[in-house]
Amino acid sequence: MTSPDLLLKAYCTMLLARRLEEKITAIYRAGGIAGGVYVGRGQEALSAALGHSLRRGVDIFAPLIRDQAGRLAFGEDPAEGPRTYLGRATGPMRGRDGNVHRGRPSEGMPAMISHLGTMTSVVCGMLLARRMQGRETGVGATSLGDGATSTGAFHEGLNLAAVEKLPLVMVVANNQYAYSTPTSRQFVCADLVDKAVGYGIQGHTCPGNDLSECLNTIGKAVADARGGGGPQLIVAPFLRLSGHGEHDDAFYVDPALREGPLGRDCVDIAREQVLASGAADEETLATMAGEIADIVATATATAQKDPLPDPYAETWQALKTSCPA
Amino acid sequence: MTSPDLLLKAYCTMLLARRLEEKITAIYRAGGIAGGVYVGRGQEALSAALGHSLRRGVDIFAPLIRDQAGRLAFGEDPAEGPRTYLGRATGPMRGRDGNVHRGRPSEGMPAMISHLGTMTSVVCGMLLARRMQGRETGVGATSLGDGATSTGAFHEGLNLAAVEKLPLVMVVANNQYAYSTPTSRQFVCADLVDKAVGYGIQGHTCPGNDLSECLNTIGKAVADARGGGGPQLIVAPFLRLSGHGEHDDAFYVDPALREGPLGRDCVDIAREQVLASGAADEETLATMAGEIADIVATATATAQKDPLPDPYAETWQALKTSCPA
Amino acid sequence: MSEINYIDAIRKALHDAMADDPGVFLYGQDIGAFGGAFKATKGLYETFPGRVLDCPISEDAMSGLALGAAIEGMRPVIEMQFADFSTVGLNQIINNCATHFYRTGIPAPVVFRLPSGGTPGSGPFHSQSMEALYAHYPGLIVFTPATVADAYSMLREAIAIDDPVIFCEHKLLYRWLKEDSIRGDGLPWHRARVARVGKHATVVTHAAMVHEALRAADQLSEDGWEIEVVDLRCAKPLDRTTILGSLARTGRLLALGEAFPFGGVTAEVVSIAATEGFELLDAPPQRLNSRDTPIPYQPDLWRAHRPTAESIQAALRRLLAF
Amino acid sequence: MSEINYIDAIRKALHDAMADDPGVFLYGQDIGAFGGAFKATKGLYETFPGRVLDCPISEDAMSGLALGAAIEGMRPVIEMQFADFSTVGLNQIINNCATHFYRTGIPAPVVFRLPSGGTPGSGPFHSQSMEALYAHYPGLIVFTPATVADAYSMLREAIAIDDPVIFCEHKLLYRWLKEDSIRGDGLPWHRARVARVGKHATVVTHAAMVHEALRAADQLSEDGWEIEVVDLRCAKPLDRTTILGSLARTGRLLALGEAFPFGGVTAEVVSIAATEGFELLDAPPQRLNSRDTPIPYQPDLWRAHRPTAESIQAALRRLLAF
Ligand SMILES: Cc1ncc(C[n+]2csc(CCOP(=O)(O)OP(=O)(O)O)c2C)c(N)n1
Ligand SMILES: Cc1ncc(C[n+]2csc(CCOP(=O)(O)OP(=O)(O)O)c2C)c(N)n1
Ligand SMILES: [Mg+2]
Ligand SMILES: [Mg+2]
Repeated sequence: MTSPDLLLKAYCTMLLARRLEEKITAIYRAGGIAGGVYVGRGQEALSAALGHSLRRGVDIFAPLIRDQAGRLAFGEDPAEGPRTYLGRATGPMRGRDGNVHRGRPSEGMPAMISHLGTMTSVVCGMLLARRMQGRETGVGATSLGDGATSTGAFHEGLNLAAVEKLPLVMVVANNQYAYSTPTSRQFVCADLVDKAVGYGIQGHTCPGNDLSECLNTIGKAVADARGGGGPQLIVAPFLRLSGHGEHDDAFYVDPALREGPLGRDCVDIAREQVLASGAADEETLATMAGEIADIVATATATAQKDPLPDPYAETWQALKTSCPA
Repeated sequence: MTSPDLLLKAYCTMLLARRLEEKITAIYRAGGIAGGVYVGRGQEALSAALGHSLRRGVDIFAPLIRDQAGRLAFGEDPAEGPRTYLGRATGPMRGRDGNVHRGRPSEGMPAMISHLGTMTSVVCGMLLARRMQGRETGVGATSLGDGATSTGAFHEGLNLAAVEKLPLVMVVANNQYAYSTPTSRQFVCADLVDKAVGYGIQGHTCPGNDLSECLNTIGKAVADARGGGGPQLIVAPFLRLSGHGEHDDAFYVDPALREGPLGRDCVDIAREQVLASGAADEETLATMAGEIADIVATATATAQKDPLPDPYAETWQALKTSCPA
Repeated sequence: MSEINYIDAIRKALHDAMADDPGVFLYGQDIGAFGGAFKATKGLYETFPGRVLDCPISEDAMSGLALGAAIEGMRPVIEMQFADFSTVGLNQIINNCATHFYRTGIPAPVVFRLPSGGTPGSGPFHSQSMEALYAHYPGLIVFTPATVADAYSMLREAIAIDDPVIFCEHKLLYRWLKEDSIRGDGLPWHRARVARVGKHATVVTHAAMVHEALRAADQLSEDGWEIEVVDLRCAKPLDRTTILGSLARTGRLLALGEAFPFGGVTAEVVSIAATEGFELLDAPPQRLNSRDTPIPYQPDLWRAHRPTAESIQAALRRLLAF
Repeated sequence: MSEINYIDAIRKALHDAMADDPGVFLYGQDIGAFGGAFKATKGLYETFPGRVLDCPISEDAMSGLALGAAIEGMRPVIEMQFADFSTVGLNQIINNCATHFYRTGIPAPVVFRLPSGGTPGSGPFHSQSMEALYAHYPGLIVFTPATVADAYSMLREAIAIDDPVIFCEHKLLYRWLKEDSIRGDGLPWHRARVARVGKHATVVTHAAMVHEALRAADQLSEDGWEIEVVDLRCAKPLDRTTILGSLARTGRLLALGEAFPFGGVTAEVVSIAATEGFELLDAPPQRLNSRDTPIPYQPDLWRAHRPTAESIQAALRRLLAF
């Protein structure tokens, strides 16, 4: 059973992620962000549970597109998101890359590229390196969507993790759609977790919008990986509660899904669970919501005041090595 | 139960494939073939069973590296192999491609490229096209090795077949090694057929060196695919009885495997099965062996007499379209 | 009369090709009821039932499937959601599709639509111009239309061609570029177009850079410089005749492209000029490409990374001053 | 004294790098006890237990793994079984490894060893020279050693460099090229070498073509022509100084390469000559590449597909006659 304290902590992270992304969306709608905005609405429970199951400084977390909550749980500064979306020189990507492609690889958080599935093998490499160096490897966690399971990169990476028996924790956020594509056009297995046996690894499932279940299941999977149980595949179904990006009104989402159990908002479920656990009462949560609003306001204000990169000062060096011409 | 006639026919094909490849190897060892020679020694039962389960003119067969027997069963002229190895202008590849990369795509036999796994989706495309054209699709069969299951192309192709519910028959020839690499460095699932459930498709297994079993299992899988059962995954374990290529002495093969049941030569097993079935007696088989020797001699002699391509007459056109400069 | 933009022209070309030839079908991510990430296929799913298929996120398999379908007589048009993701299908494209006719004698009429090029905020993985990779490999034709009319006519031609065509459509032009009609000048696909006639220097370029070049030429015309702009249209094979013809008139060449600097189309254009048009040149040919780094996300950085009317103008002034 | 060949030099470089730096490890198909398809790693599995790993047939994952290991401070050396199969890992190489330093500031010291180039009977998928693809993308360094000494020293340098290096080793040279020792001339990796001094024309080339060029130069010397041969060694970045320096001496350029003709290294070399060395040129620069078709299997066709001493000689005679 999940401890009430952990539930509260994770709920708090979820709410911070939700509010932060709402603010980023507002800036986007006001024309302040170029490109797109991609939010984790609906995925906060799963993502926060993953982030809180990891130990910063020991473990690796390779977040994907909808992992704002997991990032915060893993210790990302709330200003990193706004800084990156706003292309600030102070953000981890210094304006060179944007939105969800941020990371601090030397702090255990690699920076994803867009090509789906590709971060799987990168995490494998990090884990393998640590093992070769005789260091404590920690576990290496990453997530991807139902759609990304169709990529060769997912397959090759997961299989390689199994062959090398690496402590990889792979979370599949099955949010029923890949952009507009329903899962029926993505795979036909009864449950994505059925893939685990074909890789010879352990599989787990949990409802992706149920914080308590996510914490339990992921906590166990992480412990198994840490204990030498090899790669762990966690499949968590729920519904994406946003468009693919904030430009997308998601007209294609089946209303039955919205109204069914997968469509329940994880934030609402988590709130009920927190209250039921006794970790906090309505009043405490109200105070907390106020504090979160402050954090969001400060993070975005900070980012907005931060300097932009200076194209005239840019040296355009793709290499660390300097080569005389 | 396999009919005695089919057993005999398939055994005959196996033996022809074996002798033909022995002859090609002899030419290679005498310095008559550039590049390498890759034989199906040990895989003849599986391959012949696949080829004989298909209907030329209706079905598609995309052979891979060790499918000389399946090619013959599907109707390939025995001279095609020698012609292609010898780079003759008369071969299907006209010297432009060699050895096992031959095919006649417009006759239902695509020509493989080297990159493992890639033919899976090509067969899918052929099947999809036929379905869209409202033609009888036939089934589309292809094979690959234990090693090729690690490729992203295999995964993407098989999954796509499942999503499109195509009559793809995928035979995994698990010959225990990918070049020198044992299966333990390739996958860790208990049995490769465990992958089927993760793709939501039917899985089958049979001992790859047992002709009768191969005919039964593949016959059933082909019938299932033909009957609308979607993709079929057949996994057949046995031992490669050659090196990876004829340059390779396969020193790395575990002697225990050679001496165990996987190491039994499928030609010996098939011969016993034919005799036991009553389809032929020793005398008939001796006559048959003589005929096969003649076929092999004729095929290679023909190929050797055939003209080489003329580099001076070559127009070097990679495009069908002619573009004025 | 209503205006038609570049993406409308693409949609219309797909529509008309499907209406004319039952062998044409579309395969790609989110191209069905959703109409595609850029709405290039909007409405086609409804108009042509069963011929516009949403596919899994499997660029390798999509590309292999295209070859298989072509072998059986279809004319698949594959939409890559962004050109950048075609790297995942590149092996099937360059090694399977592109070699097929040479190896087997059976043509592979497949079209890969690659939404290409940079837009503000699209960053390193949604901005690439991949002509260099595909043009390098034998067996592929590479189109890079720069006008609404070409978007239409060249896509029709791409689908009609019996070989694999890489169709690089520029995302920046999708909605920005509008014309009164899709009627073009009937130039065959393998001919470059003199998009602007001049006499002092030639800019040879393609795709979105045609418009930057035209802007630069406008600006320079205020100082009396007459800049000729050649729109390559087809990046491979290159139209040597038109390139050299223009050089014969102007004697000065700027090869301009949005792709990365090493190799690629601009290097090939300069090479053609230098090897075949040496005596036509009154000054060293010049090149202008993007910077040799990944394409930055932040809009100011992005604008400094790619050539613009301003940097083209500067390059032309140097060329004219020689 | 015993002779050492090109593949021995590679093996020794791997050995010495592993002996010197515990961060170096090897990852590839069949490179363990088997010693690799070409025996480049023979014996290393035994000498360095746990540091030479056989991997699954997963070029994408191998390449991604290399980046991850580099992030954690290792120096992975990936063996592609043949250069041609690196297309399957290309996405990870050009989009993940190559962009990493620019995007994150964290360097990615990984080496991809690509057994490259044609040999008789190796055909369209075991013969490719892939410099053009990798050199086009920012963030990669591309080595193409042509000598035994360079095979050794440049591989050592590749492993020491903090950026991703594509190491194109030429299969034709593996056993054919022998020298008395691996001791070279100490040229830094970013410098091209004047492999033969001449005064009438310069051939700029790399990898196996260096030897074809030297043969052609020998043949032409019988007629009194002194041909300079520049061995690029590093295909990206190119050593403009040495190229232009040679042109200053000879005034005539033949850019020679084994890769496909469109774009690539020879186009880049000609472009450098034309844009930066225009006034040095006494004749139009020339290019010679392979044919623009897949690489044929049959040995006579193959020999007619690639440049050879004979076709180089013919190209040089045309250039000298200008
Ligand atoms: C290889 C590749 N192909 C296509 C895309 C374009 N793309 C970006 S997100 C996306 C949908 C992803 O769906 P899923 O994996 O289910 O994740 P979700 O967005 O639902 O969280 C697609 C197709 C991509 N990023 N990478
Ligand atoms: C993508 C790719 N990587 C590497 C190779 C080189 N290669 C050719 S055959 C082979 C081993 C194949 O093993 P398996 O799939 O088990 O088939 P088998 O040879 O045992 O029949 C390898 C690694 C290749 N052809 N394609
Ligand atoms: Mg999804
Ligand atoms: Mg095998």
